[in-house]
Amino acid sequence: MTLPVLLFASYADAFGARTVAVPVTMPCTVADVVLAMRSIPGGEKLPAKPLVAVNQAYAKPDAPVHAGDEVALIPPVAGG
Amino acid sequence: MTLPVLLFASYADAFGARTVAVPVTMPCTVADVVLAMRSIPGGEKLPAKPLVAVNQAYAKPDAPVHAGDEVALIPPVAGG
Amino acid sequence: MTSQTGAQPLVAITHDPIEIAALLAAVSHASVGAISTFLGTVREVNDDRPVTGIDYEGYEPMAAREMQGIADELVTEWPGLRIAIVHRLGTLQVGDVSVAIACAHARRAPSADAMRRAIESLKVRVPIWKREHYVDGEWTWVDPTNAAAPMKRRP
Amino acid sequence: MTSQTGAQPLVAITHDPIEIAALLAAVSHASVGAISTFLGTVREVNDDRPVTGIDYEGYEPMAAREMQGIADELVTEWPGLRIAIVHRLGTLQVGDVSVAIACAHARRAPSADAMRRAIESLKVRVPIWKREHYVDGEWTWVDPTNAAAPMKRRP
Repeated sequence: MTLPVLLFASYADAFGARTVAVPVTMPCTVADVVLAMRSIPGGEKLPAKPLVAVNQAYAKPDAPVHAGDEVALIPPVAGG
Repeated sequence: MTLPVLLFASYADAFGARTVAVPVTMPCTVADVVLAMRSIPGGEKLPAKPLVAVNQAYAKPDAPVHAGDEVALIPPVAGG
Repeated sequence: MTSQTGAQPLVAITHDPIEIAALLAAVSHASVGAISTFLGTVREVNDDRPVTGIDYEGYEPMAAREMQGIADELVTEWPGLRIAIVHRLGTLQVGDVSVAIACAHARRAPSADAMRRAIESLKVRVPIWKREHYVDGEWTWVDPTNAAAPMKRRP
Repeated sequence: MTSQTGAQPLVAITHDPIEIAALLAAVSHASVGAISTFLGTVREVNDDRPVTGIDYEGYEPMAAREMQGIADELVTEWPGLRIAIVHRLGTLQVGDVSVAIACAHARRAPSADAMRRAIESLKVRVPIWKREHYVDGEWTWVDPTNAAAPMKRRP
């Protein structure tokens, strides 16, 4: 299946899109999603360990991802 | 001569006045002024080491006091 | 968790100019003796480059959740704290307020400490990004983790 | 010493309500990235006694000098700091702002540190006093050096 992943700021620029459809095999983890994204054009610009949010909360690499989860890649934050 | 000394807050209440005329012999020091004030009614309510300002700046006990100086007793401050 | 009496707690993302008075009203209360506030403003120079403006972008629902999380954690640490946090998104000019935080408490130390903690926490965990525009036409997504070599592009 | 460009430095004693916007305007500048402010407000309870109001009294010319001295010292310690300090005197009600401090700087740490130092310094050296009135009709000149046994009198 493909999992939609939300992109922002410099990551949206890298992929040229606000959302990218990532091919994954369920069940999978956050690390699996990031690994799959590296094969998508623009994915080569990702850092070694990009931050990921699942359902609007930061998630560790070994956290599970389920179909229907809202997954987002979080560039280095710069609010304030 | 007598030196006018400004009083505020609890010290003004203690002496029942906003200014008290203190008998001193020139030249004198801040400590001399405080000592002379202890003989004035209300002076018994002063603490052991009241703060004193000369010409609107804090002055130590051995600081000189001249005729014409603006002398004030400063109760414990409580601004803010 | 926050259970502020009186005015409603104010933790929000906005695309409009931030009204400081609204934050002060949100945290004011008869029990309050001290209100510490922080305003972040767009300045004309960053890393020695003249800045003409900043675009703020956010992952809005998550940013609001993280800001509420910060507020809840601070109220847990300092019971009685009343806190407001508002972050603005969109295109801001030099001098505009990008973020405002108000922390009210009976005593000044918790008020000031909570304010400081709130802005420090916001800067490390709230998913908001800023793109600085420079007078030479270049722009950069600011990366605080890599300040020495920011990603720079031409539009 | 302070040499703020733009708006005039604002260090003052007032008998009128304090306008926060005036302090923010005084310290705002294109070079500023952070503004930390402190507001002291009259609260309804002190040392477990319900308070109905406070009379603030000051040795006004010396208070203004000490406040300016604090401002000058902080600007010396943090070059580029822009600071405003206003203290209100007279009879204040619960919720009224008694003192307002605004510290603006390019960066947030000096802004926040200076704000904290300003209020701590003000409380130990600026010759201002407050008489608290309680619901039972008693009143006290507040003595922070003797908090355990304040001088209490009946009017």
